[in-house]
Amino acid sequence: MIDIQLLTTSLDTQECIRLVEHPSSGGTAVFIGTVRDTTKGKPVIRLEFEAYKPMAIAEMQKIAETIVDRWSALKVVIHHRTGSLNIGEIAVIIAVATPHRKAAFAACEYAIDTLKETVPIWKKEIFEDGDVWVAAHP
Amino acid sequence: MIDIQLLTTSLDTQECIRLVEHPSSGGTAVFIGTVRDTTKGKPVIRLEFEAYKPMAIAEMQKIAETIVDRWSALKVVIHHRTGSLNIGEIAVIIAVATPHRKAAFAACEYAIDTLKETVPIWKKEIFEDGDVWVAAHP
Amino acid sequence: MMKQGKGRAALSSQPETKKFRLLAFGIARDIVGGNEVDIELTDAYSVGALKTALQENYPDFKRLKSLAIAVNETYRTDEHILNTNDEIVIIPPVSGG
Amino acid sequence: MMKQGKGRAALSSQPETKKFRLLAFGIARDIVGGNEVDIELTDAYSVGALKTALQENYPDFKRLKSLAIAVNETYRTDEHILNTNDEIVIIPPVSGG
Repeated sequence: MIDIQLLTTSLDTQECIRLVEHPSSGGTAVFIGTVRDTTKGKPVIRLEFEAYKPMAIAEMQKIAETIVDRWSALKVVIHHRTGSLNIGEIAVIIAVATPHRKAAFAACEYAIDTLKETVPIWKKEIFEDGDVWVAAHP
Repeated sequence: MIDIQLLTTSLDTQECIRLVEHPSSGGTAVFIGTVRDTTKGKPVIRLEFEAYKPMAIAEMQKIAETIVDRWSALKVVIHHRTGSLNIGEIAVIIAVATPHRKAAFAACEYAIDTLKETVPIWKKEIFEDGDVWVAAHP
Repeated sequence: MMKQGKGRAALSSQPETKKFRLLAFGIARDIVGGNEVDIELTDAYSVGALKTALQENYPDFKRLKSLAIAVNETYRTDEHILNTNDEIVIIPPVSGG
Repeated sequence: MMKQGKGRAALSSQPETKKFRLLAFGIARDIVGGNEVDIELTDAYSVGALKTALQENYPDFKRLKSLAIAVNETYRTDEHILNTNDEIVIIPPVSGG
């Protein structure tokens, strides 16, 4: 019902969508977070992600359990990648299958919003002239 | 930038996700509508979709253009299937890529909500003991 | 009113009947019993008059949640005037997705 | 207060120093200059005391948007009391996704 993965290899959208298939599902919402080529107009070379792994998995599991409880989700998948990612590569995939579509959207957006607030994963943007830990400073 | 399809063959999520790839995209929201095994607790055998094709395509195109205008979407894909669909098969895929995630969710949900209100496509639920045109009666 | 041509001037005070061919989808196809149906309108050729005629000829249309008319692939309001060569389509409540 | 054992009773009025080993990730790793750092706390062994010590030893922590401490894989508030064998992790502002 819940599948949480923290991977160092490429994430597979098709696999995530397959994992949330369910005969009682009427709507599946999927979020795919990819590496953007610019930040505030400045060209980005790549991103580097690191995680405090056991707690990152535990916090993603909590998010998925909340979704099952609150939105009666049938299936929840959260796959997050760590390591060095190039432009266009996928950093995170969240897929939620529910009987009705409104719940799928609400739950999927809750998942990515909460992941960005609570899951101990950090990304560094690598620019031509240096690097910055994202969101570290006010 | 916009890809609209009305197809009689299986829809391909991987293809739709590939079509919305863009280096400036930071967030892609995808909605996948599938055939559910029950309606109000009653087992469904299959669904039959039909469309007034040229206008269905024109109305989906309008939705996509609104999304590009209103949410600055980089790419919008709407693929809808017609014909006879079994439980678990995909009836519609909507994918929207935007620089930031909030816009992707809002646009994708707008697309499916509006599609269900304006696009001339009709579905009939086939039960063991008969069939019903969905949403036809109050 | 515009001045009519000589052929039509003789008929100007008499009601004129025009026949419109409609396409039907979904439950509308079941109600009219086919993919197409001809509806005759006299004097008033608006979308509103067409809907009234449909509901009179096929009372099942009154039971639907909504009834819309598309003319040349665009939804039209009741005031819109039809031409006999328009592509006119009966749009019962849609249920895609 | 609970009655102390004989060995500790002799020290009860003296401050005791304990050493805690912390793991550091993201910008915290850059600030402390490694994956791990030892911090000594005297008398008060709370998460709040630990944060204060970190900010005193490494003023760059004061410039962060937030600073959290996880103990045995769970976020803990300032009142939480640390044990020297806990897995304690400095959590600078997260930025996954």
